[in-house]
Amino acid sequence: MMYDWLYNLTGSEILAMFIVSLLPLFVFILPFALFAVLMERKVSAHMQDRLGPMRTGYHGILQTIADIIKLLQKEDLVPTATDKILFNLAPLLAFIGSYAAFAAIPFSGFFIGTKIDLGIIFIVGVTGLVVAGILMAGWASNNKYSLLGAMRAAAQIISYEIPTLLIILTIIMLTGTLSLYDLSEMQTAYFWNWLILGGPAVGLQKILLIPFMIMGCLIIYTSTLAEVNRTPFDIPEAESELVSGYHTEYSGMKFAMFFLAEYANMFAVSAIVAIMFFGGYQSPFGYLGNTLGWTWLVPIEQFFWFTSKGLFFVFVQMWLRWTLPRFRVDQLMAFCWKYLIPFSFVILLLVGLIALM
Amino acid sequence: MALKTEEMVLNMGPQHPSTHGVLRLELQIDGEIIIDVIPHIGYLHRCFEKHCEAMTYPQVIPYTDRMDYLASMYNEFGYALAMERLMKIEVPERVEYIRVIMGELQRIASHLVALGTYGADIGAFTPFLFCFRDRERILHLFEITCGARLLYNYIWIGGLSHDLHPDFIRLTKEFIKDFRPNVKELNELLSYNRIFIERTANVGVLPIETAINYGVSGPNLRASGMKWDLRKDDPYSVYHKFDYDIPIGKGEKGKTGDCWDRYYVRVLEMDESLKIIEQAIEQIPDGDVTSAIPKRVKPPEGQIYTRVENPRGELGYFIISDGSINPARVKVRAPSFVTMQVFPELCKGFMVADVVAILGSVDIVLGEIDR
Amino acid sequence: MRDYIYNFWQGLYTILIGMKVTFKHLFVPAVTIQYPSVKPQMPERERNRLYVNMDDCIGCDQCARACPVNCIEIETVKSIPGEDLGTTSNGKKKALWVTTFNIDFAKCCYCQLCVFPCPTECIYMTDVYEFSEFKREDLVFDFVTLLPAERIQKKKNFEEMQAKKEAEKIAAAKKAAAQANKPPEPKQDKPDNKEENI
Amino acid sequence: MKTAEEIFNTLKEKFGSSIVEFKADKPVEPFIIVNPLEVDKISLFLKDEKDLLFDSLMNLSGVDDANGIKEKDDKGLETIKGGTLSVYYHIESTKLRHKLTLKASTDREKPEVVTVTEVWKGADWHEREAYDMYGIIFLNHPDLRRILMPYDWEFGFPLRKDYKNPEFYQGMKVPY
Repeated sequence: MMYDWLYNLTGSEILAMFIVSLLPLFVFILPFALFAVLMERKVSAHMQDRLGPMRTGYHGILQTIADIIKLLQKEDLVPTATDKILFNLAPLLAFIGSYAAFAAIPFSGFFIGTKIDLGIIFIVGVTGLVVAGILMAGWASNNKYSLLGAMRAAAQIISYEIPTLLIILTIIMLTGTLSLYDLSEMQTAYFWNWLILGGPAVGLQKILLIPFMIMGCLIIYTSTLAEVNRTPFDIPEAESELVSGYHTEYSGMKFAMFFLAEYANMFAVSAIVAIMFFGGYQSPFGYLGNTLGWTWLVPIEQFFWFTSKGLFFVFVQMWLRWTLPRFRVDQLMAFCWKYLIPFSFVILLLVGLIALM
Repeated sequence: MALKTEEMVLNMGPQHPSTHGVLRLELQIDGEIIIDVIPHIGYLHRCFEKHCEAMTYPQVIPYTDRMDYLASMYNEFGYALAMERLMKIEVPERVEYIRVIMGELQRIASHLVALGTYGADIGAFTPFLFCFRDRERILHLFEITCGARLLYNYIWIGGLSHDLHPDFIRLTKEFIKDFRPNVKELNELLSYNRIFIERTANVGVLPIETAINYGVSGPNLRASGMKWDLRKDDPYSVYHKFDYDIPIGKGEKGKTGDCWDRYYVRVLEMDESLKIIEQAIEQIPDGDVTSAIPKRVKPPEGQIYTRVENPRGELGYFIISDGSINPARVKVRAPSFVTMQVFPELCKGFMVADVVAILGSVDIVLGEIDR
Repeated sequence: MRDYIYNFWQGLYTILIGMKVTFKHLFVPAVTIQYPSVKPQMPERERNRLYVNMDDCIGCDQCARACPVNCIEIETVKSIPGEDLGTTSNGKKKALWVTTFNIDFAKCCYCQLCVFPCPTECIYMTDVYEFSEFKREDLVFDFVTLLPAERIQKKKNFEEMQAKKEAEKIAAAKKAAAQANKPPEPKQDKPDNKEENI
Repeated sequence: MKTAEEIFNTLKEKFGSSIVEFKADKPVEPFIIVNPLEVDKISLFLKDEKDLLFDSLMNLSGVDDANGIKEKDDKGLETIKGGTLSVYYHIESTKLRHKLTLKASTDREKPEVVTVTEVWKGADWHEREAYDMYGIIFLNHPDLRRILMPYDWEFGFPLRKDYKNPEFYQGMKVPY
């Protein structure tokens, strides 16, 4: 484990903890956000028969860096009639919420921020902070559009946590663990051990589980999509209705924080889907490192598989975003309460029965 | 403590991403439900009618372009038609055919903008760019013909400024061939999308009696189920020589006259326009396009009201001539101006998000409302 | 219940169809061009910036009168006898010095109405389209080929001639008045002056 | 389907002196001149009568006839005294496919016309525009405000022939 390794290396508990907890931010979230923004632009551009940014570097690869520099230089506007404390606190809270989630995500067998046993519940709980950040932003901005956006966001995120949690409950019931590390380890070796294909179960049980797992995967993917406010569920920041929703009044670095939080969140939820249904950091075909006897290669391979699975789901999010129109706020609620929640209840019950078999 | 609720006034526009120009809507909302809408217009008022009084008749044409800037060709068409009727000018057949081709191409271009931006209003951004990609080819056709992409000054009183470009017919045929699959793709991507239908069906229903009473015209009226098209019902130019249908809203996905019907009527209309263009290209006669242009435009004293079927509805020109070279009065009956009146009626009881959907579906152009 | 399932299925199915369309477009070549580095080919009838070939201009003011926005400003001075202004390319003899020919491209609406009445086809639209400026005054283009000093000279020439004529006339009139007690008739012969109409 | 002359005769019978004149001498459209204070009743009749059924108002436009006495003040600016302002109504029947033009002329100094918004709701904004541009007061109009010009425009009615541009509007110089 990374922590033990660093502890042995430095001899200091605090330093090791510090490095381990900061590592996701610097090694992963920031570069990922840079990459994801560029990816979003390129994916959308090519889906629309355009080219996207082309001027900064080869095919515009430096575009997001240029953007960040621009955002850093920008004047940090605070409108006069805002609630200053809340206004300044909100982007931090939103960012902390999404950043803290990364602490419990196993990037590979070797590197997890904190290997807590309640990993998945921790993530669900801590991402709830984002709602507080958004509500604060909307309220403090003293802007009607922001307020509407924030109210929508709060309603939406809280509703969509129910189906998410129900599916998570199903998985917990099936596997008997809350730790994301254990969950990933359970789906080891080959892709037929992934939970989407019934997990490590065997025989009839596995075959019976498959349709429910696929359904569950779809439901959790949709509801997490709604939790991170991506199209078709992006009504809190619906550009054509509410200008920009809760971050209408933000500029410069504070806006960048919201932006970063959004992209970090995108990856976090993709990672959860990948861990729960697609084997987490496990390779689908076994490890090259094990075959060749190079054990040091295995964590790198695991990291590679984990990020590529995560990125694939991020790509699907973008793909959906550039294909679909958005829901109206009441339809969004109806979709959650009338379709997703009953479906996930049914899955919970039936999977429970199957697990009893 | 008793709970106190209050209505909120939300000011949408003049700077707002989806008011299609500089329109200000004063929304009275209860939560997200619309209680009342008060439109405020005039932010783009450029005194077109006052300008006309100082212009000679041919000089008005560039100004008509700037009203409905998405359908400039048709604005000129209407004005030229009114002047020709007032001055009793016989226009060569070829001119009429070219005008029809241009008008129908313009209709497709205008509808493409309407459909694309409607998708963007609802939240789907990709159809918007697909539509603009196709519109660009139409604009190129206009550009090779008259040199301008948006404000043409092409249709003149009694004729046209240029004859067709030698490549025009070939390029138009190519465009038609490439465009048909694109309409199908647009349907797959947007029109039949379940979320899109959820957002638009049964929203902003315009009953036919209200529509007529308010004077709503064009695709909005047809979507309410009335087969009323000035190309057939008050024929002008050479439209009687072509074979085409008038699509009307049938209420396939919801009530007749809802946003989806208004959207879909436009999709179908593009197809009909393609039919007209195809026939016109086949039949177009030879001839001189500038022969009937009068050297000096000095109509007799009198007045005329002429209307044409603009992509947005009935575009009427009311021209009073006092016998001099400047018009005494040019009043434009702008289709969007009339449609905008009925807008508050459509919105009541729906939600904030629906305001955007309804506004997009009635397809207004602020340049025309404010003139 | 049937509607419920049907709705769900419809939603899923149409979303998948839409996703198919966008996925297909990932591999369709882009239609955009890299504008400042790749420039679009302008059609031959392109209507962009006006150009005036001053060698052919006879100062007839027809373009200025046709302009709906009055963006063309022309001032002419009559030539004095003995000056040779040359001929235009289609053989017309020039009789006026054009001392001002300004086109304000901030006002110009690119309608091409000025091009058609020109008798010598000296004003036409070119395909130059990149001419933005930082100051509005810089968009006023002066087409006159005469040097500023020459323009003043021409005006002075004309005024001198005018004055001479006037003096001659007065002299002649005086003579005539002395002969027939008839008041002289002053002749208005000002250069064609286009007034800015706002 | 009825011609304008037939409709004129029907109206003349029904309303008598409110229908002033039938004019068809000028090209291209004949029109009926009516009393501006009776327009609403005439319109309602035109809309409801079984063989007329004018259910749609195509256009309503104010017009400055400029037929008064023209005076020039010392600055050379023209003012018009007396004469009339007119309102033209272009109406049509979508069922019977006939069209008609009405004209109501009113005094320039005290321009008052009765509104037809009760008959055709679409007249609302057209009438507001006519008020905005010509200052024609539409009696009984539900919401007669300026529509295209700013609500605080105090320099008169721009489409009148004797309208003068203000020098300044809210501290900004008007002719640029």
